[in-house]
Amino acid sequence: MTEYTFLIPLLPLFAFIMIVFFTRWKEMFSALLSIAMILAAWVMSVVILIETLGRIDEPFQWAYKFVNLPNFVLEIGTLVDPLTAVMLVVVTTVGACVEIYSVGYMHNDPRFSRFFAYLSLFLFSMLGLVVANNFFMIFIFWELVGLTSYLLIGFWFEKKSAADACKKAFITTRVGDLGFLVGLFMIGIYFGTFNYGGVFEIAGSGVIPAGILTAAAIFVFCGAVGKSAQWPLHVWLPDAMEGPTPVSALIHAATMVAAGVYLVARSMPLFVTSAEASLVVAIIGLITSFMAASIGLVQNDIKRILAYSTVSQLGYMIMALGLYGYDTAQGHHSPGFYAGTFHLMTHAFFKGLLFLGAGSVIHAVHTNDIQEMGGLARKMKLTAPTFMIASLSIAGIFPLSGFWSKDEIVAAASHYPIFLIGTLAIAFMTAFYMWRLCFLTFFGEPRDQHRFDHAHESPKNMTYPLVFLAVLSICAGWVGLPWIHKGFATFVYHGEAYEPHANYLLMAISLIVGLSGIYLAYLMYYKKSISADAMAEKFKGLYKLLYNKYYFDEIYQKVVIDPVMAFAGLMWKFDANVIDGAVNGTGWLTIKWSDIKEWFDTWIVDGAVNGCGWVVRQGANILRFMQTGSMQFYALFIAVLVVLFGLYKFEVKFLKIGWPTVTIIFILGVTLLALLTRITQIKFKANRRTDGEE
Amino acid sequence: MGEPGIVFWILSIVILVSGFMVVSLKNIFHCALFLILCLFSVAGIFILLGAEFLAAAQVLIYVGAVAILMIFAIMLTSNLASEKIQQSNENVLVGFFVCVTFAISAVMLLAKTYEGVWGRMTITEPLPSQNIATLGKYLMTKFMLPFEVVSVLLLAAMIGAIVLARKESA
Amino acid sequence: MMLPYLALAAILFSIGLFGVLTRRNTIGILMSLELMFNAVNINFVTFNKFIWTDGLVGQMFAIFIVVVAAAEAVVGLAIVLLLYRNWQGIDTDHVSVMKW
Amino acid sequence: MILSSLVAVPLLGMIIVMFLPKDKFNAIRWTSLLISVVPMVVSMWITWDYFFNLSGTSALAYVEGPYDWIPSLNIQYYLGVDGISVPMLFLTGLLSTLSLLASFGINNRVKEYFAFFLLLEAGMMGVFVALDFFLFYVFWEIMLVPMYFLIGVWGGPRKEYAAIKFFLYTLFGSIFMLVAILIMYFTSEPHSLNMVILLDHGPTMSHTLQMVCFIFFFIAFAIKVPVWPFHTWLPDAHVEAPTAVSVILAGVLLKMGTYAMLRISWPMFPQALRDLSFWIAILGVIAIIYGALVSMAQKDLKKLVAYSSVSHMGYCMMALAAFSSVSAIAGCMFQMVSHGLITGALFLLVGVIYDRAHTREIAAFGGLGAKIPVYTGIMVMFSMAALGLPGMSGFVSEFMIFVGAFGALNKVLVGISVLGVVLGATYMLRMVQKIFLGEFNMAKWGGLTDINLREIISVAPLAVLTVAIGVYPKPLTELMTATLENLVSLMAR
Repeated sequence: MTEYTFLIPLLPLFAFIMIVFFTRWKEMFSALLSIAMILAAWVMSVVILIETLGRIDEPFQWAYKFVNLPNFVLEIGTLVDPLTAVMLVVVTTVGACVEIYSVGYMHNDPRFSRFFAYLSLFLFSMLGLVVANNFFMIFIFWELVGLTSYLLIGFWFEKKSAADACKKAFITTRVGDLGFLVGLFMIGIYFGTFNYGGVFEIAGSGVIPAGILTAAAIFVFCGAVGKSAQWPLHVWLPDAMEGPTPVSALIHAATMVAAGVYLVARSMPLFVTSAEASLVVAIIGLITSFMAASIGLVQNDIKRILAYSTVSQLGYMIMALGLYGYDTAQGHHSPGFYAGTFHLMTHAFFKGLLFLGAGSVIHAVHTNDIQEMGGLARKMKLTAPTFMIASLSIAGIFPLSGFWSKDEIVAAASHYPIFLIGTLAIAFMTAFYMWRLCFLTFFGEPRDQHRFDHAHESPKNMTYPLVFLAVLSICAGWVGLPWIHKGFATFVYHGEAYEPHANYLLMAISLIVGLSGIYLAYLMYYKKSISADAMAEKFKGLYKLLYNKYYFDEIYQKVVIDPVMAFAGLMWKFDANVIDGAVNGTGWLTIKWSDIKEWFDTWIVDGAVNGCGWVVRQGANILRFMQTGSMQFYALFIAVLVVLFGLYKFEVKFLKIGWPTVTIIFILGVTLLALLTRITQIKFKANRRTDGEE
Repeated sequence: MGEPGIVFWILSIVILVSGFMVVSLKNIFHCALFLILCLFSVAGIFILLGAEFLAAAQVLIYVGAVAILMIFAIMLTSNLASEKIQQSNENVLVGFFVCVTFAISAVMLLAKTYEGVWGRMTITEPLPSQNIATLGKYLMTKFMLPFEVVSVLLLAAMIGAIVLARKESA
Repeated sequence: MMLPYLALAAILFSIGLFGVLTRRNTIGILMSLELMFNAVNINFVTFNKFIWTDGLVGQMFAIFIVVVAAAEAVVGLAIVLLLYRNWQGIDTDHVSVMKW
Repeated sequence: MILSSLVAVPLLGMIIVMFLPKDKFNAIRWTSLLISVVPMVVSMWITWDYFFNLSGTSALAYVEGPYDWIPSLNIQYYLGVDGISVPMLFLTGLLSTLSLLASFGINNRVKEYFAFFLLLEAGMMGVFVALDFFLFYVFWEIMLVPMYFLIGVWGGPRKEYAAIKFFLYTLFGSIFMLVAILIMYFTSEPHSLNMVILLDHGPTMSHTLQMVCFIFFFIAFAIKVPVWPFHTWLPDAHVEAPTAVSVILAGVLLKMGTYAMLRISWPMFPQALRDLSFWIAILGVIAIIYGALVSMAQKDLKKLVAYSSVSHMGYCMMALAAFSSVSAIAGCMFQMVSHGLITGALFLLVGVIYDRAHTREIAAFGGLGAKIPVYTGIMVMFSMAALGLPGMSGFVSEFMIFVGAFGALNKVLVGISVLGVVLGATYMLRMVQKIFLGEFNMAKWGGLTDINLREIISVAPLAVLTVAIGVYPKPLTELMTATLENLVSLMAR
């Protein structure tokens, strides 16, 4: 089956094409086609996972030359190793759940078919990204994922906020991709290949200078920063919640945003060659995680809380991977790689579940504001428990899946005090804001009676995926139990397999931290023994800062967007006035110059011409008297000339007189006689007058 | 060959004198009459030169047709035959001088050329005696095209004359 | 011995030319033109007899000239009639409209 | 014969069209369309045949001549194609036919319009097949005339200004080209205008002369491309020209500049090229960033697309500056083809909306996605293609250009140029957002109808090719690999 891995992305693509061109008008059929394809992909993925379990150290690779120029080859191919296999299963699982869920959630939407087409396109891109065997191909699907994300965030594009959000998401991730692109160029130039195996081999061989390696790694990481919404490019993800909730679950929680983490994990051989790059990764992860968690504490929009939670958890994973790279570069062992990828998997399940649950809640109460909810546990018998399971999982409560993966991350950070404290603080905040959300949503008295009255449990095709994911949220972590010998850590690893060992102290600490977070939330929002408002009032400055998300949007607006737009406007002015002005100015100068020329022409050049004309005309005024109009006069002239010509040509002699003399005499004779005629002409005229009188 | 005989000289004088009369007489009617005389004499010259057909044509066309036509024209354009009217224009003096010069220089040129070139030329064959027949044959063979063209020209001239001379109908 | 013939033709031509140059009467001019034509004809026939007898080219030309002259005379006289009709006179002075 | 037919058929067609009765609009339209199908099919056949039989070598194919034309000046009739002209011929044939199809809406002076259009096609074909400078120059200039009238008669409100600007500007450049050609002509011994012969003559000229010739050629071609700062005729001409003419302008005319650089000035003056490549790269990078920024500031949809052309052709210039890299040059060729397809399609689409709404102001629209979904889909697709989305031809070309340029040029410079990717996304998405997303103004645009079948047919081939090249670029690379290798080796002299 592994040989046919390339089929996995193609199945959803087939669904996409079929829906767009053929079955668009048959809504339910489109949905079913889409679901059938993702289920088929899921089955294949599971089979591949099982096959891969048997061949951990022999990744399967298949490639086809996409562009083949001398010294420049671009490939399309598949690489199946444990990481790929796990990601395939995760993506197809969440994808299948979300698609089934969407049948209910998107019910009655006018663009129902299109939604499934987009989802299929997304799954195609995401699966392609996962199976890629080289950096070029991953970039292709990386961008396609961005496109589908754009389309899906903007699915309800009539809403201005959605239209803004999709653009923001695309452009912000593009900024990250810019770095990725530069990283790719560096890889292409210095490594001469894009293939993972080739690149990593060269990176490990020490041929490439360390500076280049660091730079390449950091640039590649830029891509992850954009896609995984890491600081400072995290701003798009909360806004992306304008899309339909299943989209948020699939793309902006479970899969696409995890692609950044996947990329870092995938290029880990690159990062382990550079401690600096890895440290940058880890620090960015920590900052992101802490910042997002702190913002999550005070938000009121259910999806935004989850979004910040996602950012925070992704930062967690990134940090773990970065720490692994840092450790390994210095020759230490670290559980970071295993921890990061493990958390990637478990997080996909419980965060997918959280979003789908949130979707179910929103479906029921038609609002996103948790301040308007409350007491919903009574109405939503299935949604509430599953949601709480996921919340427990993300809070890291034993023995749910989140506990196991989070524990490993804490273990990875344990050597570095700052990271350890940060990690625990984040875990605490996570537990707190998740349970704040839970308490406000499901417990207590309804704060908006009207909404509460109309709330109802979602249909079965929405709740069953919740249950399925809840099961996974509980159990998925058990593949990585520190006590089992052949667990996740020996399956997905980099370099040599890491043998996890149970560190009970750390387990206890992280459990206590998680529980205390929940307890604080319980006190504040369930028992209300500590007033949330009072706290907000007490730390007003901090509260405002957090509530406004550290003002990142405003800062970016002021620092980046406004200047760029102003600069663009300036450029346009520059273009229209200076450059085009120069062109038109040249034209104007030419015209002015030609004006001068015209003057010159009129008075000097044409003056000369006219002068010639004047001379000629004056001469002609004399000569015009020869123009008698009398045909005979002209004939006479001809005769005179003929005679002259004859005299000259044949050198006629009269009585020994040479021809020149003869000619002169002839001319003189003619002239004299003409003058004579002129004098006597009066007589002729008089005669003519008498004619007229007759 | 041989020298031109007395006939030639008589004819020459007649031609020149009558020709001069044509250009100088005041009465245009008389001019026409002298023209007839002149052309008639030229026909004589043609006979001397062995061009009998041409001589006949000369008499028929010029004397018989053209000159008569002119007399008709003179008579149609009334009141022009009187002697009172100035018949020459202001070019008379210059024209006369030029024409005399022309005549003298032409004759001198001819004499010079004759001495230089023509005199030494020999004639390949004498003029055929029955040259009317030859002429007719050539007209129908070698000079077919010019002949036809000239006939068309004549036709055109005829039509042109009719068109020009007829009275405007409206 | 053709010089006398040629001389005759030359002088006749000059006389014709004189007529063309000086007659005021259009018919007079036409008559002078006929003189010039005849002078040319004499030349042709002379050359035909004394220099080039082959094919009677000279006479042939003369015949054509006679024909053309006839045609010319016909048209010319027609024009003269037209002139007379329009201007009540056929003096060349009347037709000096070419004057600038 | 086959290359001559590419030029001759449209010319003949022009004459035929001129003999058609003036008021039989449909007859004129269909006749021209059918005539233009002939060169299209021929060019496709050439592409096909070249790909399968001739692409292995860099030799000129389908050569006609050199036949003496004006022997006293050694001017020859010499046609031939190789791997860089074949794609251009294909593009020209295709776009001409599609543009003619898109011109069916012209109702004013129909006969003249179509006759001019066919003349234009003949000129364009001629430029891409000519191998003699004289011939090349003639075709190069011939195109100006129909273009001038097409813009000046059937254009928008400022058509006279735009037409005359276009004409004078290009003519201005042509003068430089003429001088350079003459320099080459008189320094070669025996005097020759044959490009193939002059290819060997160029590098033997003195350095100064090479520089002079190179710069002169560069000015001429740069105006056509257009390279910043010679670009200002382009927005005016594009905006004022009728839709089909904009398509041809963007799709083919701009390519003539880069094609001519690749065909003439680059391989002929390698030393000058080496000296100046850095500055050319700077011009390219400026064009990329600058074009993107300026189009971001545009309020007129067509002008936005026009300035995006400046930006996209900047990529070509940067690639050309990286002359030592086969992948950059190949990327340049890809960019030429893909820009022709994508921008051509964008102009067609702008024309579609303009025909319906009679405005191109971006701010006037909003939320059209709900009303005209098919149009929106196609437009979004091409916008994505324009901003270099993978799976479309634009991405392949940009990627190849960047990789090649990154290796061959100053890395900081290329790094800056990569910013163009983000800026490209920004202006395209802003446009998409403002026109198609957001709230729909029912009162204003309620009567808007979706794209019709004829318009879809005229865009569909472009869409198919854009995706095909993006997904499967291999044939196109193989078509020109041998030629490009040869070119790169020539430029390395």
